[in-house]
Amino acid sequence: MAMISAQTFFISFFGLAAVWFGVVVFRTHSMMRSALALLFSQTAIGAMFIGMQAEFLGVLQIMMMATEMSIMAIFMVMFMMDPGGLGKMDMTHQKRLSVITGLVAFVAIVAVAVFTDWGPLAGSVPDSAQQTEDLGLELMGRSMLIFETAGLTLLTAMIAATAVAVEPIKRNRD
Amino acid sequence: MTTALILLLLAVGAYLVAVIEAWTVSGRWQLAAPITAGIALLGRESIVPRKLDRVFFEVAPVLLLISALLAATVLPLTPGLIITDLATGALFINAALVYVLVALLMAGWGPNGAYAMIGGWRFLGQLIAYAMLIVMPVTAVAMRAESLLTTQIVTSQADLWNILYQPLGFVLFFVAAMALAFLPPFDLTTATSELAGGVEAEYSGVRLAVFRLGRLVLVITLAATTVVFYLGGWQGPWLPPWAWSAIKILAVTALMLLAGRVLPRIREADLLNLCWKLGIPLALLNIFVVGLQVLVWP
Amino acid sequence: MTPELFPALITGAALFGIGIYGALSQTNLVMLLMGVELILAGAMVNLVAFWHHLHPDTPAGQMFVLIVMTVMAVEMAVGFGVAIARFRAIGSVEMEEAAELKG
Amino acid sequence: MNLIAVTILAPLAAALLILLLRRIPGALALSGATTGLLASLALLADTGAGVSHEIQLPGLPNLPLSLIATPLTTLLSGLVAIIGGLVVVYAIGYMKRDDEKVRFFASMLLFVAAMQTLVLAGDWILLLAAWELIGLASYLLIGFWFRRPGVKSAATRAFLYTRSADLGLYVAVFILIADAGSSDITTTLNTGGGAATAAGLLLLVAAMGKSAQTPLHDWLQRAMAGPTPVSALLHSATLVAAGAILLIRTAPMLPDKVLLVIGIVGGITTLVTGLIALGERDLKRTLAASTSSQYGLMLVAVGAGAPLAALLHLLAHAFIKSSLFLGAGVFQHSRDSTAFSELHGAGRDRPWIFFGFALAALALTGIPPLSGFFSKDAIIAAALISSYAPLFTTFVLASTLLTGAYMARSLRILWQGNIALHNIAGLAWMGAALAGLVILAAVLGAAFPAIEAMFSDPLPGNNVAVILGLVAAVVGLTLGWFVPAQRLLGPLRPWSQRSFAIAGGFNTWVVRPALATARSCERLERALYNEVLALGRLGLNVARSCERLERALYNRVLALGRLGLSLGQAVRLGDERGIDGLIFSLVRGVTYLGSRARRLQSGLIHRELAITVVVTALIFATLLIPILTF
Repeated sequence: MAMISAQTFFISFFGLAAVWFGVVVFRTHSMMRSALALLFSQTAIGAMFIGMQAEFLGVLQIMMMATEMSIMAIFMVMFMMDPGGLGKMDMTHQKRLSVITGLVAFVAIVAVAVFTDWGPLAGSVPDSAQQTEDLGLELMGRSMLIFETAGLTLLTAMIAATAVAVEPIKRNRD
Repeated sequence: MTTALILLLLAVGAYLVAVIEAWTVSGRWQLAAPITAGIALLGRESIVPRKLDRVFFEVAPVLLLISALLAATVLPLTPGLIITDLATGALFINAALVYVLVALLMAGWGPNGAYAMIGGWRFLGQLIAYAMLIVMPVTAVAMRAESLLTTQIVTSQADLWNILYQPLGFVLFFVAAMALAFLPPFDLTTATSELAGGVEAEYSGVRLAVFRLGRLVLVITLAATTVVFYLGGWQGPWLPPWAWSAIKILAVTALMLLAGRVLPRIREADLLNLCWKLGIPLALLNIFVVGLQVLVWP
Repeated sequence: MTPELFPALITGAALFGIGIYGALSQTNLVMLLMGVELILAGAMVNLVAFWHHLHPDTPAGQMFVLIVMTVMAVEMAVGFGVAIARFRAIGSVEMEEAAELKG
Repeated sequence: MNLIAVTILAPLAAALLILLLRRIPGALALSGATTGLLASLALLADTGAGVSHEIQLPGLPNLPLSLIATPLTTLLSGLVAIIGGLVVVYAIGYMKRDDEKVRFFASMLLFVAAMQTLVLAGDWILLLAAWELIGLASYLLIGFWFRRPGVKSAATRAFLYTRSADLGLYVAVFILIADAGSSDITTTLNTGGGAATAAGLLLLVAAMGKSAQTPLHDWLQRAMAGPTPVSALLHSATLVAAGAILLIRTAPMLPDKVLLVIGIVGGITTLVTGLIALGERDLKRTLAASTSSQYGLMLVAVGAGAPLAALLHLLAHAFIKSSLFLGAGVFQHSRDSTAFSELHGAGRDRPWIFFGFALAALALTGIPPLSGFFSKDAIIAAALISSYAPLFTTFVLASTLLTGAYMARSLRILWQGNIALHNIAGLAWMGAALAGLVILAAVLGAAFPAIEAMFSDPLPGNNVAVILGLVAAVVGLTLGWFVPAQRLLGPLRPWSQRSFAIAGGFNTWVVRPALATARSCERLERALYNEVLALGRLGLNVARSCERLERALYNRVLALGRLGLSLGQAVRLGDERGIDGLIFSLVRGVTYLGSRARRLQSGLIHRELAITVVVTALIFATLLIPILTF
């Protein structure tokens, strides 16, 4: 019982951190800060995963998101000066609609989460080494096709993004 | 208890790294130099630039130190001498070390200084170059060990060290590790000669001391990682495990530092070209070959 | 009513809501991408929560999380590609100025 | 591989190869002919040894085609092969200057192959086919120089003669097959009675056509228009021989009356053509006439009931006549003409050729020990012992005398005169062929006993015949040598000049019937034409009536169309008032809604996102209702 409660505390703490950083993302005017806030939000989520004994996923999340969000940061600074929108200018539109939608979505999902009976809880979780092995077997086994598709999609996205982003070649007629 | 011991060892390691670095620069053994320099830094006034981003400025050195320490937590120095033997240790090392990047970005951004910022962004480009070369050789190592447990990786090299089993992987990982520790010739972030210290430029006093300490710990950690992944960790004849670990780690450190001294600094564009056009194909080849070897000699 | 799930699910819901808000309200493409990232993060939290509490013995849940991570990476790559192209074309990534889709 | 097949196919294959490759025709022809020669000699040897060959080919239903190797057929095939081969050798030299060797040799070999088929044929149908083939081949060869004046007409003439005579063969074959129920020659030979008589007479007609018997002898002399090797082949072994061969083969079944007719025809022919030969002014035509006369002699032999004697004379005459022709060809080359007026002393130019020519001439006359002597006195003996001895004997003796006369005459003309030496291309080839043939012609007599043994049918022979024959020959020779032909012929001369075209020869016997048939055909055609015309008129009338009907229909349809148009007018009015109004209002409504909807679609991403989210939320709400209300 104590273990469970500690775990719950751990999860809740990092959940709150994630949410807090998520809010910060859209509260600050410094692009750098919002990017790193998002990074820490994702990191907190990774920590939640670890708290939920999905160790591999957690570590992976922490690692990937760090790189991803750092890259995002440089893009932010590239595309919009820092502080974003040059000072106090408002960088948002249709604010009320957005807030309402967000709140409604939140409330609705919470309602679903609370009022739905999710069925019996499972017992113990296999230890992380076991998990990793299972996940590997799963990926190389039943879900191989899906995973290969995902990898292929990623490759395609990389190539497409590069193709879109590179400077268009000047065709000189001679 | 173990944690304290590890931290102590890391401190000693950092001291030795400083000594060796001084030796590689000046060629003389100045055993007291690190201590005196540290005391001097602590005693000096720590200047704070104007219009800075306080949070980043304060957090960056600490984050650097912490990430290096976190990476060190999953490294076995002797059998049992390990803080947490994570089931995903090899991955966790990468995850922790990525935060070096974050720290450097913060340190580059925070002080609101041109040189620092350039240094920070440069490190980002550098990461894009080396990240893959960290992960993919480690994949090959894990393939041989059939586990991500660092201890198991060490024991998997009982009969043959990975440096002989997959030399290509070792070379790639070594280079990538040097780039990660922004040691010369990859010290684009703190290019003393052109950026006036880069990310370090605006730091002084205690913060600079912490920053330097973090960097030293990072170097020693990377050396230890190399030892664990490729040099069979604590294993070795005649001598006790701790001695072997110490010898190997110090040797790798010296090698890293010396290599930096003899090579010219490399531009990040060239680094990117090198890593993506040569390094990654080689890494893939390495994975392939190791896979074959694993199939042949299980 | 399964209270053990609440922390994770509510976190997911909050992240989702924040993401929706960001995606809708931000005038900037990159910020918009951030919102999308948050939405996906909420989804991942829920997935892991369900996996941990309900079906810990089937790795399919974790596999799904991996797929979502891939999706995030893809979305980042494509989004930044578009952003660069747009920035090169009209020197800005402000959504207000992007009305080419008007039919 | 069966020897018979080789015998026939080797020349054929050579001909095809020549046509395909279109080069080195001489070599190909020689190789083909030699192969055939070897095969047929082997066949002859086998048959002599008693081994019999036969090929059965699936022909008409239950009338199989067959090729058989009996002593007779093999002997003839050997003859054909030998002469064919030697003539080919000769032709290589003779045609050296000609630039259409391909055509020449191809048709030559076709000729040989067809002849082999004919002699080896074991059933009537194959024989007919071969018969037609040799007709065609001879036509091609006689008309070989078709660009020269008169050649075409000569070829056509020969063709028409033989073809019109062939009708007899057809009918005869039909009769025989119908009577015997089989197309096998040997079985049909057992037929007798009226069928045999009719068939025999018809066969005689066919033989007369091919062997140029009076009154159908005219074409043969005109056929001299062809190249000399062709004449040699034609006269000796192939075309002309075919008639005699036909009669010899069918001799066993011929009743006496038919035999008598054959004998008479042969006798008349031999006399008439002998006189013609005597009166001729042209060497080759003389030889041609003599050919006819010799075949007449053979017919007499057949009529006298000694087909073997006829066969022997056929063989001997074949070699002799071919050598004569070959020699004549040489002289023709040396003087560029075959007219006696040009040929004075041509013999002195080439004494050796002349020697061969003279040897052959003496052999033909029947001077011992040359081959002609034996065959001829066999015929005389046969005539003596035959049931119509006086008639046949006179025929034979007179013909012998005439033979001597015209041979001596031509020899004299060739010898007396002055030398005018031209050099001839390919003389070596011609000389070789000539030598071979002359030698054979000379010594063939030695082989006759073997042939008799092969047929196990002793030749009639007695000293009276020998003495009579020798006397006749010598008298003929002396007359021919010393007395000029004009005086010899006396009153018969003008006729012989006109070559005894009895009752207008060609015209009467060929052209008139042909024209008659043509006219009848024309009449028939006109009748048909009238019929067709009537049909056409009928069709026209039908068409007219149809047209009338159609016009009526058209009017009806037009009326209907007008009705439909007026209806359409009415409907359109209705539309403009009612339906169109409705549609326009609908359109207005849609455009209005569309303008409203367009405002939603701003193209601004955040707006569209917002709409998406809201709509999705609504959808989820609807989905949630059941969950929330239990």
